[in-house]
Amino acid sequence: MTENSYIHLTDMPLEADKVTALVSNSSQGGVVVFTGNVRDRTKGKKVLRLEYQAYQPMAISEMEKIRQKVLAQWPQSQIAIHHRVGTLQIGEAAVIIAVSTPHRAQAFKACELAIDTLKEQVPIWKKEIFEDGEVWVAAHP
Amino acid sequence: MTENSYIHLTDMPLEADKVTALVSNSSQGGVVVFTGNVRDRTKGKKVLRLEYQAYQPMAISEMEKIRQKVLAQWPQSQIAIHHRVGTLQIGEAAVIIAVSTPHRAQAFKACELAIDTLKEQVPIWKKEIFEDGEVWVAAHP
Amino acid sequence: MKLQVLLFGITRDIVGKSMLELDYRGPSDIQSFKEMLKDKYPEMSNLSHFKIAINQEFAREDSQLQEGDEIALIPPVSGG
Amino acid sequence: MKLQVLLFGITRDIVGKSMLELDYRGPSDIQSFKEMLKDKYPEMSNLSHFKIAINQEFAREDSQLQEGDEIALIPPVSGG
Repeated sequence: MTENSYIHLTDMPLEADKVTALVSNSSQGGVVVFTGNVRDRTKGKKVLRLEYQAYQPMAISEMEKIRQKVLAQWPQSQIAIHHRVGTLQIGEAAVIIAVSTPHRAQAFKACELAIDTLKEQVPIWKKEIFEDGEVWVAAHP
Repeated sequence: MTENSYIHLTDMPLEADKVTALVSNSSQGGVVVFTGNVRDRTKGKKVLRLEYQAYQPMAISEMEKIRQKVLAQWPQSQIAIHHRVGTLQIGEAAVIIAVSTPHRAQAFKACELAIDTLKEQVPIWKKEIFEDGEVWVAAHP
Repeated sequence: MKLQVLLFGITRDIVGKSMLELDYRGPSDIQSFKEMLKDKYPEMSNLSHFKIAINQEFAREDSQLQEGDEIALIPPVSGG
Repeated sequence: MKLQVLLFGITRDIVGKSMLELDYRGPSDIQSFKEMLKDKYPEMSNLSHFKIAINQEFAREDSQLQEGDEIALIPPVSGG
């Protein structure tokens, strides 16, 4: 699976405008963009920063599968998924998903399906760094 | 009803980054942004440009009501609604709504509720300009 | 009563100006006021619908017009 | 069979390196392979779960390991 501009895994800051532009054209009326940002606390505990690790080729392949699933279910849609890896500071975007469709209700549905599926299936892991330790999120029950 | 930065009616181009930043902070994990763009055709007919007219004070008041409705239903959410008026070229954004919530499913629901309500209740009107005439959208059955 | 009626969208085009000054002598309920407008401007009957706003709020079924109110005609909205 | 197993997230920390080279002599089904890993690295039993990817695809119940496959351990993902 080769990476294309619609599917992008990068250690550089994500740019919402760029992701949005990939799916915007003059025949799509509505664009829905989801941005997942790094939060400053988990269960009340202060997070200093996060580290994202990916199984890169498989992560790209799984993100492309999500894209193809959306395109199959909504044939007139366009979708782009950009995900960050490496060290992220609080407030930075970890993922941006942009979906455009002729009718807006579909764009909301498709964008939500995409992020829900990404969080379940794409081999990317985040480690939260606290003042007194670090934890791989979701690793333990 | 006075205008604030969360609710904005302007004849200048909208900026998605600016609207998104209004609701982004380090304790909100997810931001959903809806952008409604001017389409190049209506029922197969080529649109040259659009003209948006608003009953300004009431439009702002109705947008603020939508904001308050979302804040009441999702007390931890943040929402900004920016709408354009005047002459818009094809592909330009007519409306941008950004919603952040601690949990992403709520942001999708709240953003969709906001744009659906805006399209039903906010006193703004658009006229489509064709090569051979112009039409106030939705005016006639 | 003397009323100033703000016009927008297609109603502005139908009337040909953005504000209508009326010396309205009919009943002060919304339905009667709308009927008067449709009589005076028959094209308004062709609209999908139109609503009345009083002081920047949508009028309700039982709203009454009063002199000095800010009245506006609200044809079908199409923002977004 | 000789297997190279890619490690990510917590499994990389448990094993202490990013790739494990194994001369695996057990049955080639996924379940047996996972049991061997849990025996060798007891901390893996404490995870919510972990999956196996073969050649960059999630292994299915009936998948079989073959020499030369690209194997990876996939602990609970947490992207987004």
